Amino acid sequence: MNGMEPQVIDDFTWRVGGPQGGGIETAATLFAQVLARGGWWVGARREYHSNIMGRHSYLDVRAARRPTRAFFERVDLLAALDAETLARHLDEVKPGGVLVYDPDAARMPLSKLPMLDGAAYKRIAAALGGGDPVLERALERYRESDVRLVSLALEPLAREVGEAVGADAITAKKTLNTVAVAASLALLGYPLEFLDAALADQFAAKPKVAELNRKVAAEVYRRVEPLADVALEPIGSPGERIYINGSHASAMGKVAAGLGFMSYYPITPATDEPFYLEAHPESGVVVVQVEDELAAVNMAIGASMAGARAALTTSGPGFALMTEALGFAGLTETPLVVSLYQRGGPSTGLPTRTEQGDLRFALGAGHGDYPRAVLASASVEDAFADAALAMNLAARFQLPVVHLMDKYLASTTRVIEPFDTGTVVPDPGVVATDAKGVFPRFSLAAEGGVSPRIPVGTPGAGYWITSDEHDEIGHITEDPELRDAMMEKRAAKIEALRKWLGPEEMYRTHKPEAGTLVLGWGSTEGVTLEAMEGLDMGYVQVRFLLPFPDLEALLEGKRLVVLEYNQSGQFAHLLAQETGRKPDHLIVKYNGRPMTIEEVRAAFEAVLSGEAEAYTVLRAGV
Amino acid sequence: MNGMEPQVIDDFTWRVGGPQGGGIETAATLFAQVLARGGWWVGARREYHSNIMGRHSYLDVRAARRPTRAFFERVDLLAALDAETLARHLDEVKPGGVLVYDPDAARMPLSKLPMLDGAAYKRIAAALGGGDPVLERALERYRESDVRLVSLALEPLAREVGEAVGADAITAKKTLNTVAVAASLALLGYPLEFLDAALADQFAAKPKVAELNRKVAAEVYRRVEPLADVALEPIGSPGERIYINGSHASAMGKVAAGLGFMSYYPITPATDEPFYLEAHPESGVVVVQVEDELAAVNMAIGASMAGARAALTTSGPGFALMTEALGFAGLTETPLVVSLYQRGGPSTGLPTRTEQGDLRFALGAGHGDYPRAVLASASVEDAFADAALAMNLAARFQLPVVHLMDKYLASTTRVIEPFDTGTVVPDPGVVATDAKGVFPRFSLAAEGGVSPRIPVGTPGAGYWITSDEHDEIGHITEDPELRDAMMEKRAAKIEALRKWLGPEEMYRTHKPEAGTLVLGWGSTEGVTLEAMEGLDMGYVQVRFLLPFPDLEALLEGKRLVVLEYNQSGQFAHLLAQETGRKPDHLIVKYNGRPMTIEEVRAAFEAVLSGEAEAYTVLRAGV
Amino acid sequence: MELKLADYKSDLAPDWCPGCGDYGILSALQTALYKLGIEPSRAVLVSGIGCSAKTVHYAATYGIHTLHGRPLPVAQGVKLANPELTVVAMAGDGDGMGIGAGHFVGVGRRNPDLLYLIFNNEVYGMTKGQASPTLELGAQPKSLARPNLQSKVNPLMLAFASGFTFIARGYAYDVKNLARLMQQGIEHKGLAMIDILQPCPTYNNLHTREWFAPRVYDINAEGYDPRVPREMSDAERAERMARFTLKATEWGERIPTGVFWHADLPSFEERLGTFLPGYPKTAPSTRPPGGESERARALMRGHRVAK
Amino acid sequence: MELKLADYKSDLAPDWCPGCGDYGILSALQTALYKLGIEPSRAVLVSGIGCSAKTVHYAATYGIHTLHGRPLPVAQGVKLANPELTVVAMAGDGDGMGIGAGHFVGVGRRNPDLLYLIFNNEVYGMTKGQASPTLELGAQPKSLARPNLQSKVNPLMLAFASGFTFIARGYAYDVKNLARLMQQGIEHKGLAMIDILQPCPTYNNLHTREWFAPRVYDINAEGYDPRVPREMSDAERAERMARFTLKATEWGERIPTGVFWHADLPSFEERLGTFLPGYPKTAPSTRPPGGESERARALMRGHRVAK
Ligand SMILES: Cc1ncc(C[n+]2csc(CCOP(=O)(O)OP(=O)(O)O)c2C)c(N)n1
Ligand SMILES: Cc1ncc(C[n+]2csc(CCOP(=O)(O)OP(=O)(O)O)c2C)c(N)n1
Ligand code: SF4
Ligand code: SF4
Ligand SMILES: [Mg+2]
Ligand SMILES: [Mg+2]
Repeated sequence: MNGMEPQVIDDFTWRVGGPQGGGIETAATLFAQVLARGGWWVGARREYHSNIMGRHSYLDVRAARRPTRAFFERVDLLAALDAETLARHLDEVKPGGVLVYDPDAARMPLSKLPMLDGAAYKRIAAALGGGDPVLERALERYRESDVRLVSLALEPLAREVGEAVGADAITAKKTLNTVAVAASLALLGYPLEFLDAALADQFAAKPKVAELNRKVAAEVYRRVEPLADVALEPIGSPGERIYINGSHASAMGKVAAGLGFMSYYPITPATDEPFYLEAHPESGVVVVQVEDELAAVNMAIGASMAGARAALTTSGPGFALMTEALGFAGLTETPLVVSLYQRGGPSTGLPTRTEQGDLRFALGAGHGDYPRAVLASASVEDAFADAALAMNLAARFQLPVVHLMDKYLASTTRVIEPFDTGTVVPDPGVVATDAKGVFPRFSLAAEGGVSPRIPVGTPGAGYWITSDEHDEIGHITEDPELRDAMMEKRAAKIEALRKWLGPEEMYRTHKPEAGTLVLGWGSTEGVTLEAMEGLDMGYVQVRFLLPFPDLEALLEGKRLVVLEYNQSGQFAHLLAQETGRKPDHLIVKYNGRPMTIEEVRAAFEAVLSGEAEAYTVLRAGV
Repeated sequence: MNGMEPQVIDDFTWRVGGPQGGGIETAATLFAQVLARGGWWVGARREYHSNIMGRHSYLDVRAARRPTRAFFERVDLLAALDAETLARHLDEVKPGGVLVYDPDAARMPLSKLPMLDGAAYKRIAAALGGGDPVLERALERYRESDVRLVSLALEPLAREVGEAVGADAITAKKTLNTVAVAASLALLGYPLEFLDAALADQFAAKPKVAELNRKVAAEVYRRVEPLADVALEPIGSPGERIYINGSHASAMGKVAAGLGFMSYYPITPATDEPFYLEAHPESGVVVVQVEDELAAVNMAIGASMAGARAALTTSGPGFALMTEALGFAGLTETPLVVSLYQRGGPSTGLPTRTEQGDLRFALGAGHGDYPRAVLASASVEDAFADAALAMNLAARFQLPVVHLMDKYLASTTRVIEPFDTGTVVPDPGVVATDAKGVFPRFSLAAEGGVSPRIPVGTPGAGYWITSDEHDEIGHITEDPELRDAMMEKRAAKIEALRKWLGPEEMYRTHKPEAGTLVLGWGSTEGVTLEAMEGLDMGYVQVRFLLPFPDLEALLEGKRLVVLEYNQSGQFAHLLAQETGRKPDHLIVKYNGRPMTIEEVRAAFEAVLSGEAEAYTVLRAGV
Repeated sequence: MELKLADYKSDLAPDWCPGCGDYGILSALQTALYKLGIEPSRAVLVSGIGCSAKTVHYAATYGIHTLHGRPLPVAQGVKLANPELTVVAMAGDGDGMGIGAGHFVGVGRRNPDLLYLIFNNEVYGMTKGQASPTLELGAQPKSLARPNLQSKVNPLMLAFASGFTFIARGYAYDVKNLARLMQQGIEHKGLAMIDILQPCPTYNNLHTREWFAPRVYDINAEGYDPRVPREMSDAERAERMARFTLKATEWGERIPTGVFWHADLPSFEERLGTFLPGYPKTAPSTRPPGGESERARALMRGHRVAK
Repeated sequence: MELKLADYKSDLAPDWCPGCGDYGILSALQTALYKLGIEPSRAVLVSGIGCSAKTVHYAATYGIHTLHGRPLPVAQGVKLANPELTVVAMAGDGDGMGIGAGHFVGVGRRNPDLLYLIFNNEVYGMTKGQASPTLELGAQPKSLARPNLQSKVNPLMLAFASGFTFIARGYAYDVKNLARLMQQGIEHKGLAMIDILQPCPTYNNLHTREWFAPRVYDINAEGYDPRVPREMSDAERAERMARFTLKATEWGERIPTGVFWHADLPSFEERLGTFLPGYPKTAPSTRPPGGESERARALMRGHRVAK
């Protein structure tokens, strides 16, 4: 954004930072909607502490002329709604980028920031030259990095403008988000009409609030001078596009595949799915909040046994409580889908940060051998398709399916083309139509291990289900031969499932002819593809972790790089187990922050230049 | 046992079968004690249904001139205490062996056996020529297999003999076990005095009962004619030897290493350990039966945080409920030992049968990456040593240790030399001695990842513990750099532990120079070593599954055979992951019954002769 | 075709110990279903793990033998998916009041239309006679290595605290009355629990059939009226609660059985119906297939960038 | 050196929302410990997961912030390992009455010498305001998408059914009385629970400080005597239970606080002592090291083939 001629913008990232609970999320949604309405492909990601109010949080909204799925380390405009934001994002604005800040905040000494933890304090103080630096020093630092400083006291502005258009002081203060967005857009020269429309929409249920915010926006536009050299313009019409995050996409995919029942116990970041369905009775889903995850999983199993399509969402701690019942579903051949939203572990860990640390756990969850499938989504689009596929696999093969998601996918919202719901057809599975009397629910005459099924309660018939080993009608057996036969029948599902899927569903590739192949799973795909643009590298996204695709031929003779969000390289271990190949380079991240395009690019370049170690840890992020 | 000259016996197996709850266990213990007192090396294994009373159960007592750890498929003498035993063990007596049976039982039709399940009924009926065979047909079958039939109506004998020595009818009936043992020993010509002494001991607390049983034994001896051609003689004195199963050995090992606290929730076959300690307050262990496994594990963690050495025992279903807390122990660096008694899975599965199906689960239990150790015991001797080692590892490296046991080890009792308790020294771990004020419990200045420790409640100091990521004094942090540092500190323990152990502790070998190496873990060692006697094969017992020993050099250029008790080859997968080597032959068993020496021998011979498939399932067992 | 009592019996012979109270409970349950004329295929019995849990295999209905402690969640899942079914959940005292106690409290808050049976033998039968949560402090049945260190919990009191709307106690060997209680429990629209005194001759040598026989009596026969109206004055409420608490905690020379509490509160299915259009008719297992795509599209409309 | 109230405060600033009831609870707890003169390093605070759970970080004692639902088991482990310590367990209402309800019942049967605090804000604060088990049927705080479908459970009644020997209720903003209740709870030899009414201004817009203020009153000040003697006649027992039940279920225009039940029963530590030689003196964390080998050998003697 240097030079005086307004630069044509292809790709722009706006960041807003402030205290958790202060409304910056609303601001980001608004900003995203405004750009989306102007035809931009928008993505927004959210970082926040495990805290309800007060701790530092920020969101990035990236708008580009083409769809994107990852984020840059450095942003184009940072709107700092409080002093802590000023202090924390010192090196996060691009040279030539813009910092919008409150001059009052800059007058604070670092030690006066009420929510800054010791580690951050120490680091920032050191970065600002030691002592207890006043945040003016932060401004200098930004300036040194060639960041343009725009002093705008947003809170006073909100009060002033609000009152100017007739609101009382308290109401006026509540328009801060609108003011922040309006000011940013005004600086960037983006037309008011889009903001106006977005506000009307956002507050559709409260016309008075809408009116006030629109007035405030207009007034801010009047007051804030656009930057001379930047011009963020609308680039088209959004058409049918939708703006959606991974959680909602996953919920929608399940509904499209016939979801009827979801029991849940609240947990971050998995609760968004059931909460969303609860708020939308038109989904037709019976959603029940229960006493714990043990109840959740067993209730869903009961519903599934009675013929409902049942699914759960949870994250690591809750999943841990579900493992016993997963084996129960496996042994009793009960369809069940668990969307496992991975977050920073181990234990409670970093509950609001992202990770891919639950793969090993998911693969081995439950004692004993039983068939199950594990797949991982890479994107919002995948979340929809995979959730539906998981439901259908569970129904067709009568087994539990673990659908891996993560916090990054859950809380990243993107503009995309609408899902083609027509492509999803709920799979009825193998159903017995003429069941009468005692029914061999676990018949050994089972193609691909799948015995025809009727739900419990089917009139005129009957059978038993037990968590013990059992005979064909479901009574307990300890007979060694029958035991072997049942184990073998169940195990047969895995090969049947693999055949039914075909390799196309199990992985996808991008430039597989390259000599260096990056392998990834889950949400690393977006950042990898963008980071490797123009490099002589190919990519393999492994969609199914269990069963694992047959990759040996594909990987033969290649240099292999694995990229994942966990310390030990859980996928790398799986790869070694399944293919005998250890990756030449393992690139991991486990600080809970999403990988940035820059750091992944740099890691790839190091691989190509021969400078990379066998094990590289990425550490970017605020 | 053919020919008329009494044969010198080196190795003898006695089997007693009857209804669960009918006292056959007491009979087997008695038989074992009697032989042990005569200097024999005895081992006894137990098979039983998940049922309290009535279903079929049997025990094998093997006596040999040298210590043994496995069992044969075919026995030398089968004492059938009921008709079902007659029917179920058709092919289980050696040619030339002896069947002791009740002629009344032989008159029953198969369909009249009240507890015979459908699968067994069908199979036995077919084996006996179809229809509803009367059990005389079973006798023919034994006869055809060259089994000598000894018709002895044991129940009437007990009644008769009991009354003859002055007991009333009901009391007399209770001596059935003594009668069965006495009759067997009389047949074999083993001296009465040993039985007499064993009875005095067994009923030491009840002199009257002892008196009656001793009289009964003497009377049975008087009445039962010895077999002319068999002579089972005492071979020496037992000296200091003990007779002990895996559960008690494991408990003892923990006590030797300082166990102070064990919370438990009952589960087969893991409860024997806490129940044993509960019955022995002299162990000094606080044993608490709690409401579920969630309580058990968290209570033990609490006790450990307060400075007690704490351990748990459980099996698959209970372990599933402990996984969340394992991660908690891992993250909070709390010493904890879980002895996981594997049994037939998945789910409730085959709760009283053996399996090694929980390895994958144990390795991946808990979300996120955290350090832990997993080791597996092969024998009663190991159970003691490993339990103690696990306690010390947990204390030294401040992490959870999973100690894998199984049902076979738990319920197999052997005569062994006493444990050298002097070899076990409770490891105090790294203790801070001068803690005052706020204490950096999670100090990053930690050699091998181990920060010096003081228990909570240490006077004059204080710190916090949290399941969230934390700083050095235990407050929550989400700081990316501190997070990375803490993850790295914890991860460092694994290499430190590996170094501390050294390769000798991590695996042991037997004839490693052979071209074909069998790899096993846990309780397969005994049967493998015996089955491969005289074959050109070597053996590697992998004691530590995590960290995994460095075996690549050892395995280089060898033909590899893996033997384990689970369907999918969980250890074989681990081997591939860790060494890149897939076994050439995987031999598995999952019908819940222990591997027999004969079937393992046959499988090995097939490997050596080139006839073996890549995957072989062993199916022996009643 | 007329249903016969035999139609409720499966082909499998029970493998309980001789004299076990479970025989009586099984028989009462079959009788209750038969008397109510419930089609066996429209009944689902759901148990946990334990001796008690084997019950479901001996009835010719649908039977689900779940995990230890989990019959209640599974039973609720069945019922909410298909509210047309008669669902009876059952648990041993260890299963229900120990490992499953959290679900006991949880289900009480929902009041689904279920009958829940507690097989109260004061021991963990299946795992060889350890103390169950209903065993008295200091008691030492023969299978215990030391006197019980924990106090007992009273299922009636816990059910009351948890919000159960029908609370009763039966005795395993009084099959006739127990069957009658079960009938009432099934007919009750909401959550019913019966605490069943169940002798375990193998492990519980303290509270045997002989011990119980002279003690148990029927409170309803003695005039105790368990019905609680929806609306009550403070004084009425006080009186009812006091009466309940007193009877529920009586234990010794006299042991009360019968219905202790019978209240009226909307069932969970009714509560769901206030919110989910058409439920229970539109319950997931009873509604006709189809419309999935339309439902997904309806959700999607809310996400349009330009509405 | 004389202990000051400030000695119970850690250096960390709370990150609760402005106006949160948790501030009052923290302050009452620090006051109670201070008033009792308990050395900070001899006190261990144990919490679960939730807004409430952060409390332990703000006190300068030992603090253990466990897993969601598990403060009680961890606290019991600490106490049984080292009975000399003062242990206070605390849980949010979701933590304690939802996912942790099984442990609530379990601990009641043991009566260990602990104080247990329930932070009752009727919502799941930490996960953004879902209904907690203490939220009334039909209530719809602003964070709920639909009215609450589940009935509430009353911690006092559940504690009573579970066997707690000291049962009280406090109000987060009446710090003085709350501190007094905590003092009594800590002094009580056995298991004490305080149900603490805790406004959550962020998510619970129904039961706010303003709503509570005119309603809460102190039953003890009004003459209610909670003490229950060990031995009682049937009539006395009847009267006590009835009185308790009535007060415990009062809720509306008047909301009772204070001590509701104060009974006397051997603590779990005492019970263990009847059986484990020398306990609590020989508790695993307080006994001198050594003797392990001898203890193992003592066990081994029982296994000798020839005794
Ligand atoms: C998670 C888990 N823990 C423990 C067990 C072991 N177990 C099986 S039955 C049982 C107790 C049975 O007692 P109860 O519920 O009273 O039933 P009863 O046998 O007395 O009828 C236990 C602890 C299990 N199956 N699963
Ligand atoms: C096993 C598990 N399930 C779910 C969660 C997510 N979780 C964290 S706090 C919380 C609820 C907090 O509510 P409450 O206990 O009432 O405490 P409050 O925040 O209201 O003080 C939940 C469900 C978790 N951490 N662990
Ligand atoms: S152990 Fe007890 S409860 Fe179990 S079957 Fe036998 S008598 Fe019945
Ligand atoms: S959300 Fe509620 S309980 Fe949590 S800190 Fe805020 S006000 Fe307190
Ligand atoms: Mg029981
Ligand atoms: Mg709460």
